Amino acid sequence: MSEITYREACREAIRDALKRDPRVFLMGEDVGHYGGCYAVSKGLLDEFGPERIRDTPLSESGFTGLGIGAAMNGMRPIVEIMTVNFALLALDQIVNNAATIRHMSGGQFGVPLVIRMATGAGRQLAAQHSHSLEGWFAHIPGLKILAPATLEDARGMLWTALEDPDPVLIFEHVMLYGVAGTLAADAGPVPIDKAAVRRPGKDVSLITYGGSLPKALKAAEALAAEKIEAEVIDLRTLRPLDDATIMASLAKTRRAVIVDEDWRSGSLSAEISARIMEQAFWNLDAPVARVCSAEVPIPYPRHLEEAALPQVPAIVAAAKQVVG
Amino acid sequence: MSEITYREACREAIRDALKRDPRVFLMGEDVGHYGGCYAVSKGLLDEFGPERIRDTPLSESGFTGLGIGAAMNGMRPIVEIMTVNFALLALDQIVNNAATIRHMSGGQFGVPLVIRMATGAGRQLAAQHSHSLEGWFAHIPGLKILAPATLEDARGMLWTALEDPDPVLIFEHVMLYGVAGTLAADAGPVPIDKAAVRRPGKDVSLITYGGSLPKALKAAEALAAEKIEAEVIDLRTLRPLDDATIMASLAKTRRAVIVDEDWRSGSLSAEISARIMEQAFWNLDAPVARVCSAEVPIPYPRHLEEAALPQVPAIVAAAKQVVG
Amino acid sequence: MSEAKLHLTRDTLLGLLHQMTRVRRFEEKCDELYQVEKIRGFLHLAIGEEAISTAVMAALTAEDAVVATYREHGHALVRGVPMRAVMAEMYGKQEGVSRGRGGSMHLFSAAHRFYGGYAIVGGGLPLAGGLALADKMQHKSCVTACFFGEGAAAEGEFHETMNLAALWKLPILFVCENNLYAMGTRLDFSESQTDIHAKAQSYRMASESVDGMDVVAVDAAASRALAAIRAGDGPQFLECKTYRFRAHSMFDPQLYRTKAEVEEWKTRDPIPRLANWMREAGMLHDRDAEKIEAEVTAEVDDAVAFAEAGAWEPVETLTRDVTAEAAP
Amino acid sequence: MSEAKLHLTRDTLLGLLHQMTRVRRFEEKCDELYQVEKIRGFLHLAIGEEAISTAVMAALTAEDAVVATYREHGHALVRGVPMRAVMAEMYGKQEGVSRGRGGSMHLFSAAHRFYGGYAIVGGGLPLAGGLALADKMQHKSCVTACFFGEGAAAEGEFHETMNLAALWKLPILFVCENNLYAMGTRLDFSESQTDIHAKAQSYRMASESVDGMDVVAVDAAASRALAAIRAGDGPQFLECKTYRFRAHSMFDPQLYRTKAEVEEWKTRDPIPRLANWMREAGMLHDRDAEKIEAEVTAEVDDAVAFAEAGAWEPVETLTRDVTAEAAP
Ligand SMILES: Cc1ncc(C[n+]2csc(CCOP(=O)(O)OP(=O)(O)O)c2C)c(N)n1
Ligand SMILES: Cc1ncc(C[n+]2csc(CCOP(=O)(O)OP(=O)(O)O)c2C)c(N)n1
Ligand SMILES: [Mg+2]
Ligand SMILES: [Mg+2]
Repeated sequence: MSEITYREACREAIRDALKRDPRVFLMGEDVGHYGGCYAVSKGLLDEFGPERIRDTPLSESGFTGLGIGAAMNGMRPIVEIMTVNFALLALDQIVNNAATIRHMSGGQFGVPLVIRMATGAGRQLAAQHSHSLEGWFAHIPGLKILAPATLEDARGMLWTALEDPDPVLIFEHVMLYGVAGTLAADAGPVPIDKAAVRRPGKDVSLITYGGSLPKALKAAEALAAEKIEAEVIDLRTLRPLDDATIMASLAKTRRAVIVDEDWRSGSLSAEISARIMEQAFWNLDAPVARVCSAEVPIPYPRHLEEAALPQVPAIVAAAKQVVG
Repeated sequence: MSEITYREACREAIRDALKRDPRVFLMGEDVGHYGGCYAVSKGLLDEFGPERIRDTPLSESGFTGLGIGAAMNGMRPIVEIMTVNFALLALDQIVNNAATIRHMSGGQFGVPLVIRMATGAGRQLAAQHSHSLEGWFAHIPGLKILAPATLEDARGMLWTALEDPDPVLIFEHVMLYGVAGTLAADAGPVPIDKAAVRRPGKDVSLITYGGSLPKALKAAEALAAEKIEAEVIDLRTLRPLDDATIMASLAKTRRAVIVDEDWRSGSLSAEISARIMEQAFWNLDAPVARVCSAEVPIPYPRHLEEAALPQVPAIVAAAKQVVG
Repeated sequence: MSEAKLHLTRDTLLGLLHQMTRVRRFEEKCDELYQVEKIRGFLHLAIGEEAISTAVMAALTAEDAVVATYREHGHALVRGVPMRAVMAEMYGKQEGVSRGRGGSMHLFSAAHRFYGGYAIVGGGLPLAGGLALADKMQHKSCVTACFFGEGAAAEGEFHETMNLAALWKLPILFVCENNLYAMGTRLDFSESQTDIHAKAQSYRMASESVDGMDVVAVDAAASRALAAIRAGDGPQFLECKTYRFRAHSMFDPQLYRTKAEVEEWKTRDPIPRLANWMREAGMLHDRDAEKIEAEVTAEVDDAVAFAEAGAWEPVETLTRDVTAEAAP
Repeated sequence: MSEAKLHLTRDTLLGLLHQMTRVRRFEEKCDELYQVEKIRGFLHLAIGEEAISTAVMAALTAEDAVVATYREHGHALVRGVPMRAVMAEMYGKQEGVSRGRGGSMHLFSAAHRFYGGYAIVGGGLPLAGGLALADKMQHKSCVTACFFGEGAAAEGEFHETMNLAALWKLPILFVCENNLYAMGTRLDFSESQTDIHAKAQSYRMASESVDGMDVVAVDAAASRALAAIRAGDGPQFLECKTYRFRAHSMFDPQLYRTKAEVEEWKTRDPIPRLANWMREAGMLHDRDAEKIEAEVTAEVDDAVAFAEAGAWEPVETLTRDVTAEAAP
């Protein structure tokens, strides 16, 4: 076991991939000389050199597309996009190319590309740097969407993603980078097709992922103090969703609250609610509730940013309401 | 009353706006000399000249951004993006700028811009030209999203949209352009904040919009033959959603099927299902069902394209299942 | 015709003529088949522009890679993708090169390193850059040829790819098929700088403009550019001036140009131009021309028969090839 | 210093010195306030680069429009946005120029036609083009000045806007603040053509490169460019070579450049440079310098006090200004 931060776990995952597989390289803005916008790739340029740690110009569509082509031609690129808001500049490449090529080519070509990016709010970066659009990407057939919320997953998901023959997007919540904990020295790959029960419980299911997991766990603690045993589910993979784990939990708890930092309307929380409707309606003792972000471009001041995002008291309140 | 197609209704709406308001101009690829990719703007260049019917280079982000700036500075631009897939190239401008500027500026600036685009499948245009991403846009606070499904709406929504102080996106389904019908000679503006009941019924609500409305109406007819009275709701405006009309219908029918040509996971249909869960759970006699597109980049051959999209028999079957 | 031709053998020239004729007759047949609704969706013919794909493909090796647009029948055919599989794709049949899933705009062939036809204007460029990057990182000596229309030069993705390719000295040949119109938009309505090849200077990339109606001139220019790339000089840009004789697609009333302009350009048709020159030089005789036509007719007829006899993909397979069968 | 200065009056020069000093002291104060967590989020200081915004604003009229980036404190201040409202915005207070919603990166002021600071690199350019288009269509004679860093030149949106502006002869002045680094990426790691102003040729746009550490040189170049735009010559491109003395933002250990390089550039600091030259020319005396410093100190202190005294927006108003109150 070693003491490590989420940021370091991400870095170790990349180092490890670079050492294990000569086809792997990291490409993105400021991943090299700067050391990574969120310092994830600090030190890697010195260790692996500029061929494999490639600083790119500010050209999100360009270098994401280069990643697609390189993936189609024998390499295993890791493309880093600094922040999900900037990924909008690369959406044509991701949605129209990466996600379609296997199908359009009748299965002849695949795009074994990994794209990592930071997501989420909490650092007072305001309306052009704070959004959570991973649910958007989870809408697109042909993509796989991951949201590591723990050190194990930050360390282990990249490995599995790089072995996947299809494009995988990994969303790292900006508020997780600093989270510290212990990780087994031999921590290795983890599956990327299963949700995880992070805390068992029988009264209500709190379904969440990414940066909201710590909040859901805190809420579960608070609820426990009030004798409500919440089960906390970490989705881990947002596409494809692991319906089985969700429905198994619902079969037990018969009640659910979904916590999603994305804007409420049309967020992933809606899809989960709809699936519960379809697959577990007759088991429900109460309507599924959602705790999401207010529908506002994230404002700068701390008090407004906090008010815009899902917070522990709101989760607790929603759970109590659902439990009735 | 005059005999008119949906395409002509769109054109008349633009003509009318150009005549009524000198601040209005139309800008996009091939809107002028070519006459519009789907012939919507045919003849307008001759009538209004190249200052107001502006052919642009292939620069979706560029000319959409120009539309934003022009809207902030006294004009009322109508930007045409040929097809929703190409709009991915302009998402930075739409999501990071148009949707945020009012908020970021503390209310000092607004973006009274209208963006029109074609959406949907049915013309065998395959994986890069056939998608329905209007539900994606409906996720973004700051935008209004319209989906005219009738001649009246094709004719009247643009008027109201141009009077709106905020960015409005209008999605025209490619299979509707050729639909013909009659329209009152004095057809004018219509509200853009209300859904419409297109066919009343008491047994099940078919909730849909845009290109799927004709299919839902056909399904309702088929159901009527089996003594099931379906109420057909045309959402018309996808953001903000008119919850009241939906819930009023549910209060009556207690059962719903949502028909949405978008890929199922994370489509607007999920949001509607989640809202029904939240607002009408105790009224429901059966879980809300969804009929959506298969999760596949739309394939070229007709039989596969048809199989991928919501079709009348599937809607009928879902309704019968829900009615039980 | 250009001087370079004098260095080409009669066989080579006959080969070029044969390829251009194949492409022409194939597309003429597609036009017919569209009228009878055997082919659907968007169909973009490159009739008039055959010299470019023919010449560039002739200059490439089998190890090189190709990226094309939605107007790519000729590129696929000359690259060696069997006409049968291309025609079956036009029909949307299972035997099509992309199992029928792609259709006219999305021909792919892994066996020919034909990385596909892309229908988002400009969208193929970054991806082509990535193919070249991978080849370079793997120390392979092959080149990626990336075709696009002059309309693509206005897109941001053009700019980003040009810079990345030049910055990283990628082995890529940019081939701009400048047919003066992007759908109905004439070049001077879309570019403040209408000399497309001059844009390469912004990236310190070597560039050349060539008569795209002269197959031999294109061949010579492409060969020069490829030699430079293989010598490690980095990417090269080739602008080929051409014209499409037909509509942009099947839904185009061509309001934006005059018949006279089209007729004028038809006098430069690359096929008769090469044929006539060869005749004058005594390199083409009636029987050669007849032989080519006969071979091509037989090939096209065979391809149509093959496509007609092909099978539809079972509806049950609708969602195959969205992701790979076996994931980790 | 450039010859042009000789034509400027002492008052004008004092004004430029005053403005640059205001901006410098304001930003130094912001740095302090960041350390004590009064200001949060990203904070990008332009210390060292003040000459550019100061000079260009001096050359604009009140009718002109301005679009800037996330590194725009100076642009807002010199444009005339009151320091109080800017500082309150840095705090996120209701009295801030954007009601506190935007913060450091999103200063807006309708009253000053200051159309905002944008934090997506390149994202302000198309929008600036639109402002200019609207002015042109409304037959106004004003110009839009659009500021951006050299890093933005790699983005597709730069390319698309440059072409559209030149194609439609829009009244826009592109001001590239070339400080040699985009975050930690040195220009030659991001551009194959490092002469940024040379890129304007691709669009047939007039361009000039100027010493951005010389406020008078920038003023002269901007005035020339603005005159050309007002004369109907279409957009103009001005590259200003400069350097930022501080980190990119508050989270930057500056691993990518040497201290020596920074020190070397500090010798060209535009503020002492102008001051020294004025002193030598007998146009600046100790009491003038002291007066400027005293005024600026008072203004900054007053702004801080104003911001400190400001109110937080009530949480109940969280979703205001997402859409307008009254829609049709
Ligand atoms: C991003 C994008 N915008 C618009 C279109 C619609 N479109 C298809 S082809 C075309 C014209 C392209 O012109 P050019 O690049 O010159 O190629 P050509 O068709 O002349 O071969 C347009 C506008 C598209 N496919 N992709
Ligand atoms: C599209 C986009 N990509 C990345 C970033 C992150 N980022 C912010 S500033 C910056 C560097 C920009 O450099 P430059 O344009 O030269 O301006 P400077 O900061 O030097 O003034 C980067 C990469 C961003 N804000 N937007
Ligand atoms: Mg063209
Ligand atoms: Mg810079």
